[in-house]
Amino acid sequence: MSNLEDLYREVILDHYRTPRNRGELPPPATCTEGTNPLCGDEIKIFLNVIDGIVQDVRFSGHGCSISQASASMMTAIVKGKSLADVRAVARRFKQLMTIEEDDGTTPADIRLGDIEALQGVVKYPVRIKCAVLGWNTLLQGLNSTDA
Amino acid sequence: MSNLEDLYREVILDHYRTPRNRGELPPPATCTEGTNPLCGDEIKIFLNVIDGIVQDVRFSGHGCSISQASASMMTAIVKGKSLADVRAVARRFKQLMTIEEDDGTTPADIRLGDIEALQGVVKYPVRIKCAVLGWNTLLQGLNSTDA
Amino acid sequence: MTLNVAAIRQQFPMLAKQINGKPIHYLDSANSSHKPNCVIDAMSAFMREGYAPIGRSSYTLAGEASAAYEGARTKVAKFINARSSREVIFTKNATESMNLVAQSWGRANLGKGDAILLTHMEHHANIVPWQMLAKESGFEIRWVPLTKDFQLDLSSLDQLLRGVKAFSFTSMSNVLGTINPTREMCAAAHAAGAIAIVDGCQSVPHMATDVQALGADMLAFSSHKMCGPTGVGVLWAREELLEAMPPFLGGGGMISEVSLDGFTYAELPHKFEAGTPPIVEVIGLGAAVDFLNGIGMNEVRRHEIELTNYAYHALTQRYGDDITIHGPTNPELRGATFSFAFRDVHPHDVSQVLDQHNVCVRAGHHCAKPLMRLIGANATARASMYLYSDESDVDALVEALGDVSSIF
Amino acid sequence: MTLNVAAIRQQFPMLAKQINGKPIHYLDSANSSHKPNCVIDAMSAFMREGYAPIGRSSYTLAGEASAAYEGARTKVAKFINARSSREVIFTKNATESMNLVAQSWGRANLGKGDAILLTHMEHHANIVPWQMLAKESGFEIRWVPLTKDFQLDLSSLDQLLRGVKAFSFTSMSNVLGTINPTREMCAAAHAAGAIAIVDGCQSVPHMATDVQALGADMLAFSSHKMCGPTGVGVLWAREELLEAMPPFLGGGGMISEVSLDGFTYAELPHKFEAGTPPIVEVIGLGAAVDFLNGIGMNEVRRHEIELTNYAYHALTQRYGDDITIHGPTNPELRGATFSFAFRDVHPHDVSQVLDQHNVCVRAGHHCAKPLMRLIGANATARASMYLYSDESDVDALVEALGDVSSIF
Ligand SMILES: Cc1ncc(COP(=O)(O)O)c(C=O)c1O
Ligand SMILES: Cc1ncc(COP(=O)(O)O)c(C=O)c1O
Repeated sequence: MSNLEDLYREVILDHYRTPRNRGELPPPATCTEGTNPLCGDEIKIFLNVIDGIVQDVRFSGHGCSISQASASMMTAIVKGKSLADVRAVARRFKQLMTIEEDDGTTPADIRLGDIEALQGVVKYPVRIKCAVLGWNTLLQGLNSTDA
Repeated sequence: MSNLEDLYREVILDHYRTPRNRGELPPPATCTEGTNPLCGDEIKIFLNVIDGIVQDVRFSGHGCSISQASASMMTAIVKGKSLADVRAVARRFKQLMTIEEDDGTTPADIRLGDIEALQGVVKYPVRIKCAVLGWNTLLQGLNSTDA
Repeated sequence: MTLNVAAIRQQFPMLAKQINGKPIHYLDSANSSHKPNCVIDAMSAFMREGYAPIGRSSYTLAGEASAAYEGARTKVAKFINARSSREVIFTKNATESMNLVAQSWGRANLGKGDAILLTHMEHHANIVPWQMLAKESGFEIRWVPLTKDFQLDLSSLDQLLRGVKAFSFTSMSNVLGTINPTREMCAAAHAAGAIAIVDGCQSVPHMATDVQALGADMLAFSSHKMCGPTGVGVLWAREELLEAMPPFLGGGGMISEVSLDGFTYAELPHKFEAGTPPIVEVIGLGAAVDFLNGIGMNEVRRHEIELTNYAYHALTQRYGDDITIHGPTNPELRGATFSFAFRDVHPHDVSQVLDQHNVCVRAGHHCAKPLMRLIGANATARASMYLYSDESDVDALVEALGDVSSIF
Repeated sequence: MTLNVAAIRQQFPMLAKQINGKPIHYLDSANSSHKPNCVIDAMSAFMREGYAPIGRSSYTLAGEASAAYEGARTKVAKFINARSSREVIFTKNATESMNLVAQSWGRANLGKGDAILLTHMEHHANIVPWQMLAKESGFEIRWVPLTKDFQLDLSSLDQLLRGVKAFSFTSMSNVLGTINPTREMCAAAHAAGAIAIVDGCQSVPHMATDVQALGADMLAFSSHKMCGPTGVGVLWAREELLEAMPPFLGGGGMISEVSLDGFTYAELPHKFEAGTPPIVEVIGLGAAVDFLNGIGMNEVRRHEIELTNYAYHALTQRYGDDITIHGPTNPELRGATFSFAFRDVHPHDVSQVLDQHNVCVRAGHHCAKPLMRLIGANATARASMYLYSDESDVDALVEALGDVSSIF
């Protein structure tokens, strides 16, 4: 099924089979929950932010290959980044998913790397929600950390 | 408009223009109200029943030519009749209006007379409700008299 | 004529219908409008080539159907200039929209000591839901009275609005045709600290609607009166209000989580769309919006003003005092809806005789009994026009009324 | 095969659709069914040749439209063997039907100290409306548990029913396919002094329904799952119950009298049909009932038993322990709806791969989250069949699952 190869790229299946940063973090790390009401997927994002830097991040929950791989790749890229950079990456990712427009404000040096492999999802609009579930939950977590 | 002549027969227009038994009766006569929610028509039937005989009957209210003429003709025929006969006439009338089936139980000597002129209404199904408004209200009145 | 009505009529198959070999003159559009081919065809085509459940399944067909459904929501949002399509809730009709408002917003916000303000020219859909709730919750219902020339009497509005939490009113009377000063009324409501709820059933189909310019907080209207299918209505409301309102109907599609102990609900607009929505009908409504946009709502309005003018003169010139038109005389202040009394003939009889000439008018209380009582009539006959109506319809009405005269 | 499925399929234009040059295999009928030409055509024809508002206007066209609408009500009443068509209420979907029951019957009858009984296999439409009301009214919700083989565990039913005022349950699970002993459950409810409310969404489209023989008090179902249009659902209830229930939605059509001080309501069934109803959709539902009667509901059921048998064997023989079917194994005790787990692949991924083969199944919680929790899954894939499904659909499913294996 050639077409599906676009969606299920090797790097995605790899993150799905051997997720990075899967697990939980104890307090004072924050824990934020997200769900996709359509399919029942649930995710928890654990965040440890010190001095405006994501010191550590973990995720747990259940979901399809796309949501799990996307969360795994997300944790890998945001770890060690400043909150501003994390937000910029998130914006770039949402641009990749065509749910935000590129208004030119995302710094040019923000690269998504492996995550670009999720581009194939765009052809399957119902799966976009799976791909962004982890990211939206992360952003929600950041917002409550800020407050 | 030849067709309408079937509906608006001369005898009907006559009862509409010069209604019989229009007015009210004081207690102990009973008063029963009926409405046609579709068009807002309202009718009151006043009934004086003594020893099982309709001694007097009046009607008041507003309505179209069919409902008014039908009520007028109704009062004319039921006055002086026994309750059983009134019920039989009512049943025969509803058979004429095709809303009750002739099950053969209505005595053969029950005649509708002038009222037969309302037969034309049957071709205008929405008007059947107008024609039976007074009758239904009368029957309701009889039922509460019985009780 | 502003519009090319002949070309428009050709798109409405019902208008080509004949009864007894003669054309019909449909003058009951305030009740429900006919549907153009493009709406009928959009529904058929969708059922033949695109039908799938929406919002729940994830295969290609379901995804495409969901996109079509949400696309129609966007069209409707743009049609009334809503800030976001999240503010557009699909209901089954405007009546459900008003019940949603009363049961969700009203139940959460109205109690003993509170008051809402309605007007004497409301449709039952904007009366009964409030009365049902008031019986339970004990709030007060106030009423804006009418002037002698069938306008709202707004002279004491500020006083009436004192302490009121919601001002709910029709933008156009379905009986009188009166167009109310919606923008000013919304502003007055806000000045008094009340929200403004607009029953747009009669205005949205007939003139351009801009909820932001009007300053409304909520707007209810029905698809079937604006060339769209039956089975779907709309509630638009400002997002902040919808966010704060509890859900109305519970079930699939409106939840986020359900356990034996309780549930949490989904995001807007899904929170208010429980169960399988009228998928095909929403697609049809989208096509109706496209159709109306193609013609232009300002052109529709201009056409109806011209026709109102024509009808007013034709009716009064021929019948003088024999006809009483309940409604404003200035065509700029009214829609093309004429309630009238004809001599002392009962409206049911008027409509019956007109029907013999294939002239379709409604006779009755038009679901506005309090207003009828004010007019002093149990019923009126009502002729109401739309973008597909023309002088021939008016002429047929005028002509047929002559026959009423000769019978009664 | 009992049915001439090839001939039936030809009447469903969606089933002739191809994607990427290959036929589609629609296995999501428990979610919503496709529509035969006769239904689509009945709706189009009505909009082209017979459309008029109903119940309000009295000209010929309106009279004929009203008669067509009421004729469809009679058809639906006969289809479920209701005593009278006054017992048939048209809603927008089964979800509204259930909300009507909760808000009208429930609000009037349930308070602190009262209890109702549901089951662990209910759809959200038969859970959330009760939870919403219980939050206000404070009554208790009890639950019938499941046995290990996906049946209701009725062993303690009498105890659970003690003091219960309503037993509301699905006649067939939309997840497991389980067919519940509706008649026995109604009898048990009555023996305990409770009314029996049946969610018939999954059974009415697939087998003959006789509300009198079942001894039910209320029955809710949706048109769109039984070859009919979206936008219309049904609530049937015994006349005495409906008579005693207060109205649910307020507005035009459901009133008898309205004044500034209050309103009185109309007779059944109009009391529960506020506003302009889904006229065209009801006509379409009438056509769907004719279509189903033409085929025969017993034949439909027999066909689905055969297909269930075929699918069960095809799936388990090929995939053995790789597939787990959540539901009874005996085809006589279940409908043609299969929820399954495939290895440890997430249902969303299963459905995605199947979709590549034009095999349309639903992946998710199927609006039955409490049940999913019992099954121990967040989601399942579900293949569900109908009268137009055949072995080729099953074969395509079986074949496509092989591809899931090769990717994951
Ligand atoms: C068992 C059951 N009950 C209720 C419903 C709700 O039906 P609708 O979405 O048509 O309101 C469904 C279908 O989704 C169902 O399967
Ligand atoms: C002013 C007004 N409000 C509300 C309604 C109710 O609309 P619907 O019957 O489509 O719910 C109508 C139409 O009947 C109306 O004219």
